[in-house]
Amino acid sequence: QAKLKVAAVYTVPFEQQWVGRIHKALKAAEARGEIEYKATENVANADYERVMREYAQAGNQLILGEVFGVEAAARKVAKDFPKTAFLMGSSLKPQAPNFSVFDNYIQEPAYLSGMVAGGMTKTNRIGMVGGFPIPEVNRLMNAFMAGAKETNPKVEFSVSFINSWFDPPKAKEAAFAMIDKGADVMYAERFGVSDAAKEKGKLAIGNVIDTQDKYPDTVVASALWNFEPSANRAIKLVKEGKFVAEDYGPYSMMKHKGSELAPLGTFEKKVPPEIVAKVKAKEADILAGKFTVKVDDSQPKSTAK
Amino acid sequence: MEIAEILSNQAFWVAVLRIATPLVFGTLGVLLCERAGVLNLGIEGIMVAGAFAGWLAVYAGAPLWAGVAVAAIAGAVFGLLHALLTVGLALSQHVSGLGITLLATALSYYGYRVSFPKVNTPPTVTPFAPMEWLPIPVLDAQTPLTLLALLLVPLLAYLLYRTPMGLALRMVGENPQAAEGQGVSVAAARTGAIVAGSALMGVAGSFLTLSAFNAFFFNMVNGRGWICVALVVFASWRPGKALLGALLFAFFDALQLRLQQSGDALLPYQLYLMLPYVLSIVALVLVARKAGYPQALMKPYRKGER
Amino acid sequence: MPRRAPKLGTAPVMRLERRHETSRAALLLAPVGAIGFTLLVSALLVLWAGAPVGRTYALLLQGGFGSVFAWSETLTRATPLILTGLAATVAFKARLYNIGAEGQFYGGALAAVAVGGLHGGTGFALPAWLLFPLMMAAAACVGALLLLGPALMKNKLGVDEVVTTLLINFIVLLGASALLDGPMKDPSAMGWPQSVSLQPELELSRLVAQTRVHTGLLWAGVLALLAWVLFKYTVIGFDIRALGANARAAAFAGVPVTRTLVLVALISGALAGLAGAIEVAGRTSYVTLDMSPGYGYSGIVIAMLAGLHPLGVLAAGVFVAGVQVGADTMSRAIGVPTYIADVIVAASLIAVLVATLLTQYRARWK
Amino acid sequence: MGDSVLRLRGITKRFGSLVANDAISLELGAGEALALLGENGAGKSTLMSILFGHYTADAGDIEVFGRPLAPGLPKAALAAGVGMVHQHFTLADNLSVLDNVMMGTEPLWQPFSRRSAARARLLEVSARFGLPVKPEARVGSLSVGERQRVEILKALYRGARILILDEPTAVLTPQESEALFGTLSQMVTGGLSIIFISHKLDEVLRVSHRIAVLRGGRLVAQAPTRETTRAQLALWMVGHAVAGVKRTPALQVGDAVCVLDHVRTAGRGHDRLLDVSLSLRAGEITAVAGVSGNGQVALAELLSGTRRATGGSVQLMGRALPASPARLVRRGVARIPEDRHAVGVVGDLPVWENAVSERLRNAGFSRWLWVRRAAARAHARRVEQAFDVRGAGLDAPARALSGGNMQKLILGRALLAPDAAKNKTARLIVAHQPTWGLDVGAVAYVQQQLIAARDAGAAVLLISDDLDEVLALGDRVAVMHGGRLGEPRPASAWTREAIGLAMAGA
Ligand SMILES: Nc1ncnc2c1ncn2[C@@H]1O[C@H](COP(=O)(O)OP(=O)(O)OP(=O)(O)O)[C@@H](O)[C@H]1O
Ligand SMILES: Nc1ncnc2c1ncn2[C@@H]1O[C@H](COP(=O)(O)OP(=O)(O)OP(=O)(O)O)[C@@H](O)[C@H]1O
Ligand SMILES: [Mg+2]
Ligand SMILES: [Mg+2]
Repeated sequence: QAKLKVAAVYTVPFEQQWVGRIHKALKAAEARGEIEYKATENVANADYERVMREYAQAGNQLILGEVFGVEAAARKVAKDFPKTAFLMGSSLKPQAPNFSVFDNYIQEPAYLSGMVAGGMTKTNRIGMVGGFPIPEVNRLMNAFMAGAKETNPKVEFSVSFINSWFDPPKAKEAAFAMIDKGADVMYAERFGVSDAAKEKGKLAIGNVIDTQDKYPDTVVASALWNFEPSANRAIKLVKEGKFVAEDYGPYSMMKHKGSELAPLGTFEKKVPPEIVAKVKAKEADILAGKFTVKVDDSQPKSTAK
Repeated sequence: MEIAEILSNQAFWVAVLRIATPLVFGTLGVLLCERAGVLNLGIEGIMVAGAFAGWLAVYAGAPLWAGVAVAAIAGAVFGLLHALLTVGLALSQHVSGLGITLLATALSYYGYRVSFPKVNTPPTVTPFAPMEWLPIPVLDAQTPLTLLALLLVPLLAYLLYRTPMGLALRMVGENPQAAEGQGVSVAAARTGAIVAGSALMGVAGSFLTLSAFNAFFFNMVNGRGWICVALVVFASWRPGKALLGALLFAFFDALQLRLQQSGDALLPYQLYLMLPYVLSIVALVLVARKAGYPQALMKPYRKGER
Repeated sequence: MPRRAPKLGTAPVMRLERRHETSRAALLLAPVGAIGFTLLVSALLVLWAGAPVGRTYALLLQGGFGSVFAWSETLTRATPLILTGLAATVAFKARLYNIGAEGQFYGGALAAVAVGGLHGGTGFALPAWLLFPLMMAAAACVGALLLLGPALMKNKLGVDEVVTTLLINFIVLLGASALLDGPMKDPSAMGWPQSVSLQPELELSRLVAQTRVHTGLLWAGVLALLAWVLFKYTVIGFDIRALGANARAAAFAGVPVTRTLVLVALISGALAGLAGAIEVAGRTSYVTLDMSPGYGYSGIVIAMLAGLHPLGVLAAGVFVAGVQVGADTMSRAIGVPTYIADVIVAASLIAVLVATLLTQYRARWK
Repeated sequence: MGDSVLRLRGITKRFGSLVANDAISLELGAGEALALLGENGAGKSTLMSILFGHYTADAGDIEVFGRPLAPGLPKAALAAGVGMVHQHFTLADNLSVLDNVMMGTEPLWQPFSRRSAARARLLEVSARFGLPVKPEARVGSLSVGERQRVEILKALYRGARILILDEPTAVLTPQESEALFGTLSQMVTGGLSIIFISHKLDEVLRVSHRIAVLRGGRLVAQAPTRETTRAQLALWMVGHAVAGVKRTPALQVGDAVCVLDHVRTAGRGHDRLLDVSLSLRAGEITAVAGVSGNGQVALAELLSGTRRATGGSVQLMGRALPASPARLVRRGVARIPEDRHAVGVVGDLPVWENAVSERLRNAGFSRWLWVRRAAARAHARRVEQAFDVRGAGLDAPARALSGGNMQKLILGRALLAPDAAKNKTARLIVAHQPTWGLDVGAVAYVQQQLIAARDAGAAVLLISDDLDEVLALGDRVAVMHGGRLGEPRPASAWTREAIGLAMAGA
């Protein structure tokens, strides 16, 4: 059987955490010999529609990407190429017959990592540095905050945004500013935050990717996104000719192994056992469907003075 | 009050100096070019090139200072191109500058992607360490690059005001015909100033990847170069005031990062981010009357043409 | 009589001499030579990435101009570029160095949506024939006002407008970000920071079905023509040209300097604002923070390539758009990083500038 | 005259089709003062610029003290002992006198400047040649005469053995010129060789040993000064005889057209008016003399509409003086600015647009802001013909005109009323240095036009640094000093000495 032709259109470079996860999942499929994979990074909003059309015209059977700024245009393309399967990061609903959507619904591990953070902070103060307050970011921050509150009701949060996805020096400065004001656990939404924590001997919680190997004494836990379940499902369905428009959101959730709390690794022994127990219990509840983490896309606000 | 509390924290001043460092390098670089009469809007891209080249050298195994030197050389190469276009061919300085920003940025990104086609997390290097051995508070938390930036200020002032070279440089920025008539080659002096200034811009970029952070990112210069162009006007083309301006800008930047995180922040965070830019314009309005523009700034000079 | 004595000094290597007339052939050859040079340089980069150079050029040309689809994409992209190019042309002609077209673009885009958007699901209940001009006027006004400040600061206080317009870009972008996160946010965008959509009747129609080219292209063409008429046939055009060429002499001859400068700022800002509005009405239908890949800055490049001639802006706009689209497509087809597109645009800009210079000057080598 | 120190052989320089220098060969002896004469555009400055290395000749070579000089390198010329005082100042206003003088005199790579030594040397040179300066003064704050001194000191400081002065007295007062001549003869006695360019024949006859005349890029004559006469020189320069302007008395003095009453203006240094009262009457030329920089610029700009009064009142034909140039023109004021290149014309715009630029908004040349090109061009052609503007054609950029033709264009623009204009002729003419730097032919032409306008009933204000011109044209003459204007007196009531004293503020 011929390899499936898959293409991806990303609006940011491959290094950006969440695009990195998609890219990795597809690369893995390529390495397994299942697909033939092409991708374009850093596509400007104005070019997005063209690139999608080009890929569709070139005979790619499955096209992935993220269409948050260009929903309308992307959906038009999907209409024009009804035989092509589209799986797009989107905040809106799927569009029949061929436009499926996904989103990084990893609020569950974010909640769990918040629980760890709440148990680790000594100053009861957690710092959070974000890029832009978009739903994909807000949702995880809010879940994280809720989790931290559960294990430590006294905890307070400092939140700030740097208005850039790629300014690690600035993210680092923002993190320093929070540490100066007493934060001892940092929620590392951007590159640069863990570095600040590491330099100041504080702790950090990872997000989307696991960077504990680079910061063994800093990154306590990470809410990890696995795109593999989504990607593999789409590839399989297209191959079988059964691809339909649906919401892949659930395949980013823990139940489908679309996300997980990364192993505590170097912090296995350092996190208080009662916290570990609580987290384990909560994890089980989530997997059993007994606990649902609330999806809250509103912009998080500082609670600290 | 809260601001008093922020200002009394030593860590705040550490941050100010750290944020200011790339701006000091960049501003001095722009200053050098403009003193010789040439606007260099290439700075934004030259900083990207410096950030990339310096980091790449260190990543490939060169010592940190060699990385800084490579960044300076990368800056100088683009400076040379700018000089060729604006001095040699007397093309529009705005357009050449914007063209170089585009070229340097795109080349750096291209080079990065060709060298690192499949990375998920950006590769890192070990950056400069703070000079803990220094017995001076605030400065002891900085890396040697910050010290270098601070030393460059009096050095450049001395060069400009106390050496024959500095005089020739100022003269070509004030009245190139006069310089030519006194036997100084306008082309050589301007080229030299642009190349040296651009080298400083390259170093400014390398601070981002070799001191402030330890990896190269797309878009990581993030408008810092443009700020330097504004700071030079603010500084009335004087090195001392350039340092002051950079510190002031950094001050507001550090301040907004701290104000933003207070819980009772009612305003959208973007307004805090705006603060340094708004205040720069206010400062410009305040100093405008006194600013002594180099008289020949942005005026191309073609030998033998009136 | 001839004595052998050492010569005093050595002569410079190259100098430029103004040409007194330029042959038509040179005028035609210059851009061709420039583009040839650019392709040669980019070939090295393509080789570095290990891709076949041979196919590169054909693919670039094909991607930019080789099909109806390619042309449609090129013209779509050229539309905002022509408008920002005109904005830069008008301002630069009067030596008002407007580097702020990017901010004015966003200002205009936001204004367009504020007037013509689907607020509360319906938007203002006015007929389209009334709302559309209002929307365009609002966009032009906001763009114009954004440049008025720097122009007045330059005129009254002597503040360098290069710096102020540059800084205002940052302020406008942050302001836009605040608006898209707050009052102008589309509630149905699931929290994503984007504005509400325009009322569908206000959207510009397609010129060719199944493509993105829209009637905004005609707007751009008409405005270029108007700008040309303004410069060539009106008193205001004379005022602008005189002011830019020699402000003191213009003032002496009775050109109302402040008024002309204000007018220039208003026209230039309005054009950039319209670029934003037309991009919204013709392509995106709502505002996002990343809707412009630097159209404002590219406008300057285009204005210079066009030699500050309004009709030249049309050609330069299509050329730059074609290179961007073509190079981008080529990079994908050949499998080299997409950043090559920007490299080619930058290199061709520089090469074309040099080539145009050489049509006016002759390099003499010693 | 000693040995030859400088030898130019077959120097040829073309600008496009124009041959600015045509196979010129010239020699200069040690201790010789050679005057270079010629009409505007004859090629004098070009020749000197080639000698000094600003331009590169197309053919020919140069020997200095017997050694060939590399072309196109001012540095080489300086090293060979050639110094040049440029026609237009080449000084940096923002730098000090010392900076301007010592620029380029020290090795560039020397890590420090020997400023105090340089300062001492500057003061020593300045004392030796009688050219006093303040080393630390900012050049921008100096008067024109002081700047001229700095220009000369720049050359002398370097120990120039051959000094080129391109129209050095164009901007000097008689006293300053006098002092300069003293200095020059002292230098010549000391063994320096001098090439001296001037349009003022008196000066040339007094100062030089030998005179060379260029016309149309060719060396047409050379002769020892003693053997020539004014008439002979003028003939060589122009190719035909020129008559100087004959003084004619005012025919009929009418009412006051413009009255200044205790006027004050703002301004830098001495360039402002402090309490100036003056009445300009129809049919009369009122000439204002003075050392430049004593408020003449303020006076001219005030009456040209580019500067405001801060006190007192100005009446134009019974009404307040309008505040803008455009309205002044409409009220019948013709203005000739001091600096034709920087203020008079917009060099990049075509001649025809410059010819109508002042009146473009008037009914005849535009309607509803739409330029009526045909009418405007027709008027421009009339200006071109009536005022004999030659050289470029209507569509060439104005900068391509030579100085004299540019001045004629400005004169024509101001004086030739278009058919549709309400005021047929100018009521008030404000002429600031109208003949500055022009050759004899052009000077005569401009002066005749002013007289003709007066005789047609215009009130003329002539502001000039050139005493000869002031005395030749002014029906009444007043002297300006330190922003104040003395009482105007009939020209016949003045002697040169009296004026000189008044100019010095005595
Ligand atoms: N840079 C230039 N480009 C083109 N033509 C020039 C240039 N400089 C001089 N010329 C030409 O050379 C001719 C001689 O000019 P030059 O300045 O030498 O005259 P001049 O004798 O010094 O006149 P003046 O007495 O007015 O100073 C002019 O007619 C002009 O056409
Ligand atoms: N940039 C230029 N381009 C073309 N021609 C020029 C240029 N500059 C000067 N010229 C030529 O030089 C000639 C004389 O120029 P120049 O300015 O020396 O006149 P001038 O008579 O010396 O005026 P002035 O008395 O003001 O010095 C003109 O005929 C003109 O053709
Ligand atoms: Mg001249
Ligand atoms: Mg001359």
